[in-house]
Amino acid sequence: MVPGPFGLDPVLWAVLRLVIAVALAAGLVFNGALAQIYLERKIQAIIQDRTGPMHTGPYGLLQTFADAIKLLGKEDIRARLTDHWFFLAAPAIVFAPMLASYVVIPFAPGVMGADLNVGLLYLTTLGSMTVLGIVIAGWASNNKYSLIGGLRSAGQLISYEVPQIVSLVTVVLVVGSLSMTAIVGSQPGLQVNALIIPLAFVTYFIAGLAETNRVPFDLPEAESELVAGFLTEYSGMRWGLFFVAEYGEVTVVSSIIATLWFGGWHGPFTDVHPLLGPALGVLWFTLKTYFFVLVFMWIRATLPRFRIDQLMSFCWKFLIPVTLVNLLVTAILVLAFPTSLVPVAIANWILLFVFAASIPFLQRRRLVSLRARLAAREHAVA
Amino acid sequence: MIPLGAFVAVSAVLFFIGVTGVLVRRNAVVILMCVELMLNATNLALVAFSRRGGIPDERGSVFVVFVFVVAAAEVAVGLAIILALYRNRPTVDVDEVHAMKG
Amino acid sequence: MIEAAFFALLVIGMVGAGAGVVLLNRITGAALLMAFTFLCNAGMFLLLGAETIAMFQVLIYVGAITVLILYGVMFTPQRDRPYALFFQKQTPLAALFVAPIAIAVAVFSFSFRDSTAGPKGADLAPLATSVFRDFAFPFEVASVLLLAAMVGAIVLVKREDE
Amino acid sequence: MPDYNLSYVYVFAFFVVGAGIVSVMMLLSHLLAPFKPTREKLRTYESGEEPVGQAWGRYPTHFYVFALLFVVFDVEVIFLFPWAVLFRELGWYGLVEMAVFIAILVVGLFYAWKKKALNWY
Repeated sequence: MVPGPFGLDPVLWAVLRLVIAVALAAGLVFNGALAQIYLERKIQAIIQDRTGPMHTGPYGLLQTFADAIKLLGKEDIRARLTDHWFFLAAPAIVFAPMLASYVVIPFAPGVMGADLNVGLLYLTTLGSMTVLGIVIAGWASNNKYSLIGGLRSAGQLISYEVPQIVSLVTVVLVVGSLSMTAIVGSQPGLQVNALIIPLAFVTYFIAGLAETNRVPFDLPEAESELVAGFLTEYSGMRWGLFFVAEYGEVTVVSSIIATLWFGGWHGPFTDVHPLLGPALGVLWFTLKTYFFVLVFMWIRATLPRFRIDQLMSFCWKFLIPVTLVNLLVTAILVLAFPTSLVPVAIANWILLFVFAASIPFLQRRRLVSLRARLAAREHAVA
Repeated sequence: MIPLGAFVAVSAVLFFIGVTGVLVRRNAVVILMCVELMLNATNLALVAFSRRGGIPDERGSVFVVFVFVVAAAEVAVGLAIILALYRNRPTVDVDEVHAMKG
Repeated sequence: MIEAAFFALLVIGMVGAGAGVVLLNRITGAALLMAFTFLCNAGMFLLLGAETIAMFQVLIYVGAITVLILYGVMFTPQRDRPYALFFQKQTPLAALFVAPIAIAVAVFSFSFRDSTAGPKGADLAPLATSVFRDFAFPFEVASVLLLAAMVGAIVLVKREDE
Repeated sequence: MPDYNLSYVYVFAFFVVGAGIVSVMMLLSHLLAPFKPTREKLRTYESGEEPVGQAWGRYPTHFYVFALLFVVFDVEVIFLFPWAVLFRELGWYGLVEMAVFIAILVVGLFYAWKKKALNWY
């Protein structure tokens, strides 16, 4: 038992710390969702040369609060043909693992729920549970759009989970630990993992976009073909919970990126004062995380959506082989040069450039084969 | 500290729930679920003995990892068979499927 | 004390949900309860101090196998069957055979005693050394098994018209 | 930092609170929101068309192929994590083992590719 601050009783402190951690995480999820919805609308507006929400409060700041209250007051409709068990369980199955991810997110030294020995494995495990909720939601609605949206979404989530996890394993390979604190500790100063294994970062980022159903991978919610995908039959607060969970998921993925590749809480002035240091650490960590949240939003405003077959073949025929090759190359170099990470970094940067350069080439090949197929079909018709 | 016997007893109860399910249910998918329950029960017993048994030994846990592999392969192939059967005749009732009866 | 409370919760969850899988007519409910049983089993592993195995349990069973089974549930819809038709005809006979063995085994399992060696630490490192040193050959065979399962299932599922 | 043995109490508490938040939100919405069901409201939404039949029916099983491949690669992952952590101790021997393992699975991926099972139609 660890004695608490201000001479608190250890047992009391253990309980109190748990309550504080849970309350903080829940508050963070809901405030984060509110803030991110506002940010998302504003950033989209700025990029598209509009003003965005302006009327409720100064600069429309209270708009999302108004929306949240409206959601609570909306009628909760459950269509007659839905499957009762699944329909009820789906929001909880998506929401609870997302909240539980916050246990291991390292905000600053000592400022985290619990430093599990298998922290990273724990995060991937929780990520894999989301699929269940989405399949269940899609199927329970008994709606053709929902079902296809749910199936597509499941296909997408399970496919992109493989490159995502392999990218994480590449980091574990270099760092040699699954504990989030140890991973942050291994990147002092400017020696961040993003410089050592950039290709793993890029592949994780792409897979993370797909895992959180963000543009350009938001096919389950492709409104032009599927109305709202698996969310079609959901209304009111049930829908709101899915939405909150999605934004929470984005924050979790961004904070994983910040922790694993960008040094987590490390930043200038963190060792000036025993109390001020952790506070600054939290600040640096939040800034890094929100930078990636903003990048997600920027991408949403910029890129068009993939088609489902492109999405799946991109994952299985390109991303997974690339991540596996990257893993093996990194492993060989780490073993061959046990004292220095420079060869790993050089190889990874080269691989990254090859990766980026091969995409236009692959696109051209794809286009050529597509044209050939079209020509053959026209020939057959004529 | 929970005694080892309690874990093994829970594992036994779960195993026999699975056995009962396999014996009494008609739906092939549910039978597959019950097989999974049985595998889970064995996993629990293996881990319990590996962590707390007479001579603690990590090899019990290694066995569990291989059980995961076998379970994944088994579900994949089992469901593929069920789907193939269902395509020929839309039923998953094991009492009605006599296709293998030569 | 806190351990005993968690153990009791997990036992209730596991046995209750397991019984639900067998007894529920509604197959979607059975699938959900099966996933819940898997989660409770992961909790049991945590109580035993095997955290890596617990994570693998959730990753494989809840994240992958449950999804597969849900696909099976979705692709083989059944018209609503009367409750009488959901058990096999030989149910009483099966129950008669299983019940005595189950009770005997459950009572017998209480006779196992803990080892006198103290609690052990994390299980990831010994697990990895065991798998990659002592069980190198089974490990490679596992990959062949997975390959066989993959090929076989693809052949079974693939439509003939392509 | 608290006692390590208490870590998983946090995990449990977060799960319970997550489920609790969902229930409380549903309850709040139940108390605040109006509830006036009509026949039209409870009908499945299909862009204003009359829905024909149920959505539950037979579905093309090729969705299943992706789930299958995923399960196989997920099983690979449970070996990758311990290997990556103990990678330096296991040395070249472990690396060769893992390379062979991955190679055999990639053969399966390649088979699916050639069988056109990776196409989503």
